[in-house]
Amino acid sequence: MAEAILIPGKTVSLIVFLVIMVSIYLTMRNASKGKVPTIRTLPAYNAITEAVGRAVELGKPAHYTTGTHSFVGQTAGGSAALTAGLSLLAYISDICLSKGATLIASCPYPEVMTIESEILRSSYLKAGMEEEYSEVEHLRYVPIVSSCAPFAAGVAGWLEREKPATNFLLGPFFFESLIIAEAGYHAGCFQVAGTTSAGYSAFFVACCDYVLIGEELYAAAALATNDPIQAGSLRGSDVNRAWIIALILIGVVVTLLGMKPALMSLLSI
Amino acid sequence: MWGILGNWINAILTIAIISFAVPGENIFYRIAEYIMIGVTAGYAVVQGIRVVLNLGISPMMGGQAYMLLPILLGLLVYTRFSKQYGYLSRWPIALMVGSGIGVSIRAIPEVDIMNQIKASFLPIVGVNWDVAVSNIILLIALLSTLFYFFMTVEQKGALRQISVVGRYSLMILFGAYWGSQLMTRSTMFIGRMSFLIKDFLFPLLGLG
Amino acid sequence: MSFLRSRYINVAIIFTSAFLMIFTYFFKVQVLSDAATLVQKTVSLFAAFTLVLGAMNLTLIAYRQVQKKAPTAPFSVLAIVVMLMMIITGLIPPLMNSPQFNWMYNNIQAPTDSTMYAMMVFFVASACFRAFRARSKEALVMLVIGSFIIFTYAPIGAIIWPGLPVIGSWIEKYPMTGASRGFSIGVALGGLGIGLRIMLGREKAITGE
Amino acid sequence: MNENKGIFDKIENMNVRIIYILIIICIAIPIIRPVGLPIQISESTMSVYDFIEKLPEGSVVLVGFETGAAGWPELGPQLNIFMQHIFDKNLKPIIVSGNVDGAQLAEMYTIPQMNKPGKVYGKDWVNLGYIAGGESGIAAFASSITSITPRDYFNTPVENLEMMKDIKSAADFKLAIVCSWGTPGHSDYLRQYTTNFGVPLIVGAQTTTVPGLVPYYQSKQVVGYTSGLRGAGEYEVLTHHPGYAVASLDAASSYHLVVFVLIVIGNLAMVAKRFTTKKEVT
Repeated sequence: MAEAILIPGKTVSLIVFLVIMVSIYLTMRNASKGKVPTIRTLPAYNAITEAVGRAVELGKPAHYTTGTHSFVGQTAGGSAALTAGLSLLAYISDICLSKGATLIASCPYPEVMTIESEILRSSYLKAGMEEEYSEVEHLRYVPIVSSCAPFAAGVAGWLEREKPATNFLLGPFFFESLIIAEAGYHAGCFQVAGTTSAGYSAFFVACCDYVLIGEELYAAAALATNDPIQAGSLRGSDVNRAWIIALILIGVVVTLLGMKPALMSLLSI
Repeated sequence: MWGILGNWINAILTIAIISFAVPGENIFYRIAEYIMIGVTAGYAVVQGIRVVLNLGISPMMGGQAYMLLPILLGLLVYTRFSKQYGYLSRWPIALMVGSGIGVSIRAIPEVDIMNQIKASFLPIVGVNWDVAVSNIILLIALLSTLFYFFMTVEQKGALRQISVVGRYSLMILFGAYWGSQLMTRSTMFIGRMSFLIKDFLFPLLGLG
Repeated sequence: MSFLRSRYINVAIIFTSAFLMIFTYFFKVQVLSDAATLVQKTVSLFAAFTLVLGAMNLTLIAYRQVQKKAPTAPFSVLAIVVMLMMIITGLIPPLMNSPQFNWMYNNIQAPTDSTMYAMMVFFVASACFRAFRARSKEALVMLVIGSFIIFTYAPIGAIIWPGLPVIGSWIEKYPMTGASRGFSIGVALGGLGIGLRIMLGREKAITGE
Repeated sequence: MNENKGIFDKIENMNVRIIYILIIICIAIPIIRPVGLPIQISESTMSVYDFIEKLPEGSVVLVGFETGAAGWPELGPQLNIFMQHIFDKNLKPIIVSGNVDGAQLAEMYTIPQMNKPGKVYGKDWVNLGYIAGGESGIAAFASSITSITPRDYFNTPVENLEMMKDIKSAADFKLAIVCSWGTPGHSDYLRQYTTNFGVPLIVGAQTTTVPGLVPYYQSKQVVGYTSGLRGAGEYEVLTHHPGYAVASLDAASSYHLVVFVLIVIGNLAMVAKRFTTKKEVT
């Protein structure tokens, strides 16, 4: 029987790993048992309804895209943001149908397109308007293989021609974020955007009316889906954020008292 | 002969793509775009074949017969094009996802959390006043950003005030990201223009 | 054979492989470390198989377009032809090292790929002009900070006023570092949460229904 | 009043093609006729230089060419100058890439440009080619090199390379350098080489990734970094090999200046328009 030896210097890191994993697991379990945490108000999330209302008022379509991510060969974070974006698509499509606005989605990969098509179809089914759904009319497929440029150019061109009332950009984005958001701004769209990457959030803040920054995208998805697991996972992140903040404050105070080396060696076991 | 031809093709393709900006979308851009799609896909195929040969087939021929199993499992990736057996493609993908998540999250507590916390124990006395003030600003930006992302607590009262500070800290970060974009983007274009001017146009015109 | 379709197989594969990687990071058990390396090697092999997927998708798209006689069909056929040229030259021995392959790479792939990416230079500039407006206090902060950073990176900043890069570096070193760290800690926590959800089979988009 | 408003409107909605032509011109002129603006050396670049200078001769350095052709104009100059410095210091680089065509770029655009008298492939440097499988592949490479790259870029078995006789895992590296334009990037290297094997890490960054990288530099997890073409230019000055980066930075400067002026004009037009419309209302 081989012996398991804890690798030196990894004790604290193992403890932290376990603390985070167990706490997230517990909050998720609590939430699925019914103690669903409330998620704070997100102005950008509330703006979705307003944005759809604007499309109804102007009698123009609303446009939606998740950007150029696919599920294959992406990081876990990218996949999670894409999932969040797709949950929001279902939510937005429901609102659009109930208010009488047309929603048109653009996407670059066949596998994502299949999922989006299913989402839209079931939304139409729920509203009792199954016959009105047509993949050709409501889904724009702009194929790409590696670079995001053709997709961005395709969507931007369409936005400038059609001038939709509203533009939703929710999901994991690459550089197409800037091109599409700028085209939307210039076409006079009311834009609601959200992505998890800091670099591309910057473009959205500059060009869009409402932005979901970083984890706000996950929070919005949790609100849209009413999924207790997602809300629980957010609560888990918050619990850990709390001890991280506390530890930073303790560390600063300890440093102030001149006992930093002791704390550092304690944290480096 | 091939060298000169290559240089010409190189330059023509470059100009064809730039022509998307000035004068605008045109057939030459389209052709160049699809050529790009084709070559990138082709390159990936060759690289894939090479890795499969090196990691799978040649060890298998060299005596490690058990490598046949990963190769067969790997082939399941292609069942995704079939409606009936598409689910099989999820198995190799599952191993890729699982292993990828495992190797990435195992080090996150150390790299992205503990080491970052430890680096935030900054001195605010016993150093020059400017360093002290700067450190305080860093801590304010850090803590307020952390507070901003509390998702399951309603932001009221003091928390709301801190969050507002957090939002401005994020704007500083976004400003930096945005400012840094210009450098990267211009560099890419400078690379192409340098080629066009120095390696194509100058020799063509007989200039140094 | 219906149990083969169940997502529990996927979840079991994900959980086991992830757990193996995590365990061998903290604990030293030779057998398991060897197993982990073998799994990683297998993953590399699988990843190599997925590299061909792009080409397959492309072929499928071209086939459909030709069938429908779509206006883009000739372009797609061109893409397939170029793709085949790339594959054939790549397979000429020495594998991926023949002069023909290097020629294709140097004169077709490298310029198209990098010029396509370089086009962003135009879009950034037009976006800066048309959309970067100080419409709110937040956007104003972003603009001002961004301008300092611009002149920190561009050597011309120090010539306009030597203080510009000094302020820019200070911003980068202190307030931006704080905000960036806060953001990345959040991303890290989110990543661990997603990792756990995937390992437990709660992310249906990845594990299947 | 209306005339004024019309002008501002026209400025605000200027045809983008004018901007595009302006950019082509402002980048082309400094390339044709560089001015040679002086470059200040930043602290982070200095720490990269100091670290490499202090490495003992013969140390093995891992160099990650984590870029495709598209990222090459920015990362290539950095990789080239790092490699030159490595050869000058008689260190032994191992080239790898998690990007399909990174190793090819190294062989086509970096190695031929190096000034490396008497250096022999396989003895003084090796190119181990492509690592498939993203972070998982990197983890495997770190724990056992031959498990994932049994053959090098030229299809020679790695056991036959003289330099690789004693190099079995990342524990044998004295330094890792990564120049990346996405994934795998510095975070993958930090997780797999630095925390797991204690390999010091230097990053040749794309300028866009610098804001996310600085916290790791400040926490000393990253030894030093150079940012984009600017960093490459600084490094060229430091190592006394002025070349492409130094010559191209003028073009970058003029582009930045033009964009900044555009932003100012855009904002002034917006403010002026608001001002004039307000007056009309009252």
